Amino acid sequence: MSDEGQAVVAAVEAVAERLEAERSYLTELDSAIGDADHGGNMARGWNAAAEEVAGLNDPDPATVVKTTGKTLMSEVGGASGPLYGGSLVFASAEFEDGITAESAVAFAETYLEKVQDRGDAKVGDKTMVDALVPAVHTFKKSVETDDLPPVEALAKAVAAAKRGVDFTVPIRASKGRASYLGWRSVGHQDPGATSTLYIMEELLSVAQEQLGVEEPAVDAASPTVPDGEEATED
Amino acid sequence: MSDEGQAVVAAVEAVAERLEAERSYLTELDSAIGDADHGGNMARGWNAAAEEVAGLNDPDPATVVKTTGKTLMSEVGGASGPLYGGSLVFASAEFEDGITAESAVAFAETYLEKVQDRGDAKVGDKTMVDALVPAVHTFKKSVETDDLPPVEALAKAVAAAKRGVDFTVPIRASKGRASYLGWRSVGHQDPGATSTLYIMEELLSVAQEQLGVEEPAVDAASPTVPDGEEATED
Amino acid sequence: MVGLVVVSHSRKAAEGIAEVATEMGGDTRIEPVGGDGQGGIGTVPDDIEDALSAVDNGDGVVVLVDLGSAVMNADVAIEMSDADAVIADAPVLEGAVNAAVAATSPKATRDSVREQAEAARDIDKL
Amino acid sequence: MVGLVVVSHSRKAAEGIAEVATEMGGDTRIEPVGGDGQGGIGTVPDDIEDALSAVDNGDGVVVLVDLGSAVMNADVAIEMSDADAVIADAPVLEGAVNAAVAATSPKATRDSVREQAEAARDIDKL
Ligand SMILES: Nc1ncnc2c1ncn2[C@@H]1O[C@H](COP(=O)(O)OP(=O)(O)O)[C@@H](O)[C@H]1O
Ligand SMILES: Nc1ncnc2c1ncn2[C@@H]1O[C@H](COP(=O)(O)OP(=O)(O)O)[C@@H](O)[C@H]1O
Ligand SMILES: [Mg+2]
Ligand SMILES: [Mg+2]
Ligand SMILES: [Mg+2]
Ligand SMILES: [Mg+2]
Repeated sequence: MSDEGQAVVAAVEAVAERLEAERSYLTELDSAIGDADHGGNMARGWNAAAEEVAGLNDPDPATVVKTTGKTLMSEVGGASGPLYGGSLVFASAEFEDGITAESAVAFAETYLEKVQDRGDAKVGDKTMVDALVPAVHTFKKSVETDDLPPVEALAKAVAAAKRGVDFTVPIRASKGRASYLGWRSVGHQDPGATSTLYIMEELLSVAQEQLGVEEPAVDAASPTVPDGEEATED
Repeated sequence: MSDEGQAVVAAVEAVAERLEAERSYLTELDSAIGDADHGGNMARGWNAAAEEVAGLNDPDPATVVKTTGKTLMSEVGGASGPLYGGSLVFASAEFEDGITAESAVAFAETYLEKVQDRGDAKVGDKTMVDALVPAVHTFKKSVETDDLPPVEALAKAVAAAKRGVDFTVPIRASKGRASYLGWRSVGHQDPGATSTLYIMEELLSVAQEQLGVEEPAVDAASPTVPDGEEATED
Repeated sequence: MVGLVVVSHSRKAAEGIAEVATEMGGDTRIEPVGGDGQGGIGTVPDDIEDALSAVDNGDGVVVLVDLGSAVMNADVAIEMSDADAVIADAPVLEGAVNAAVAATSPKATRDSVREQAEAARDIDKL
Repeated sequence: MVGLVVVSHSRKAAEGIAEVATEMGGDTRIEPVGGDGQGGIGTVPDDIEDALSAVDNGDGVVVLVDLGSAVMNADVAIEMSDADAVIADAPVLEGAVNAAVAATSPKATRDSVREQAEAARDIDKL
């Protein structure tokens, strides 16, 4: 449990670093079709979350995810607050019995469900949902039908999310601030879909480190987290 | 011209005094079906107007009326500002060739027209229009059809306005803030109709002083304003 | 008495809207909430939840919101809160004024106040 | 570029609404105006006229208003002003946001901006 918890803490830290690095690019995207704050929202929120979870005492993964979500909800004053934050809090329950391939699929599905519940966006509305739906569908199919090891499944999900991000460019926004622009939103990439992709890329790279990329048939139900640097710092 | 101008200055002063005296009653009416500021709006506006017109140098009546209207427009931050103020400014042109029975009728009609133009209220909407319409109709008929002397015609108009004010009590408001209350506005007297009546009562009493109540066939076209106290102060 | 919460991305807007509404619904408890908590534009669910508690006295709360993410954060706050609160699908200022007046009715319920707020969509201003 | 004036009985509300709208329509000139000039609730035609002048650069001005007497005072101000201004029959905050975005369109005209403001009536928030 504790090792899994530390793995998730490491993931949150990696995400925070990445979003800090992408801060100005995300804001640039949001300035074209929104209010130019997505980079700040994400960087501020995830930095605060990384600090928060670093202070947790030997947390289990569900607690780390829940704490991250709660922090995002209070730190991010925009749509991405309730969407990322609220959905993480809600979906964190899926990890209460630990992280397995099965619970990871359940987490992904529950997370997506909550995002759609909250924001009422469908595929094609030019939002983070356009990245999430292909990612979650691909992850689920890769695990459940294709029997791929979790890290490989996640890699496929990341590629799917990337296609979703690209798909947001040529379409007109129907949800969120960008929808105010109507046709003028066509030709611009959605910031929330983009940040969703970045987060997934970081999850993948932490999973690769933690679970080992080479091992093809690694069983996520009993993760072989090494007593390495990332996993033991608190 | 100057005598007529001073008579109108005296009327503005009388109205200001009266509305100051009725300040709390008007506010009480407005607190039942509005935002409890009509007394303050009227007293503040007319006091400022009285000060303003007292400072005019030998003004003609149109200038006094216009100045009064402009002052109300800038001093009254509510519906009564544009309604009273804007309509006085607009109708003041009717007095450009002096005050006669004929120009007084034209003034009254133009004033009413502007109030209805601006506020889009009809009789029965529970506004100042309910006092104004009977008053203006009665004044016009008294002068033009019944050939009554102006002061008598004005007295009849005041009585008509009083009936209009009473009529506002049992009806439901369809314009102004009171309309937000819907059926709960029934049973309350409209503040703006009430202040309209008070203003007319003061006009009547100044007219009686200036033109002499007893003289039955006084010709308003060449008013016999005495060199009295009210008429000569500036 | 039904309470009101006015949520805007701008704290100033929320406060001003509450001012305008208070003029018309003197007794109605109206709590403005808004801003990202750092002086910027945004909404924070915890702050909305506090506002819900501040006006809740058991008769329900109607929430007025401005834009998309205020709706989502109000949703989150309502889920966390003990208050029996509902979001009105209404323009925020006009809905708040209507709701403030409606709440002063002795027969007011949470849903009658919400309905009146939503009727503000149909106000003709011209 | 079409300019915007936001008129509310509360100066705070007008300023806050302009803040929210500015976020979405970065370049659009938006002037908030409101209050009775004595720190209280109300609207004053002279102040509205000044606001019209402040945003007018010859391409027309769209005016957003809150309640009845703001409409009348905006009317008066427009009559006095040189600006080619028109009042939108729209909810004040939602209309201002829509108009701010619409005004940034290269093809925007006074009437297209007003139409977009008025379309804000039909926004579903839930
Ligand atoms: N209703 C919605 N459903 C799903 N995603 C949404 C919705 N509204 C906005 N988003 C996502 O949120 C992103 C913007 O987030 P952010 O800029 O942080 O918030 P805000 O728009 O409030 O400033 C958008 O790019 C979009 O992906
Ligand atoms: N549209 C309108 N047409 C005519 N009279 C109106 C209208 N709206 C309001 N009034 C009058 O204005 C009076 C209220 O004035 P006041 O209290 O000074 O302004 P506010 O309602 O803005 O606070 C009402 O009692 C009514 O007689
Ligand atoms: Mg944004
Ligand atoms: Mg934002
Ligand atoms: Mg009033
Ligand atoms: Mg008022």
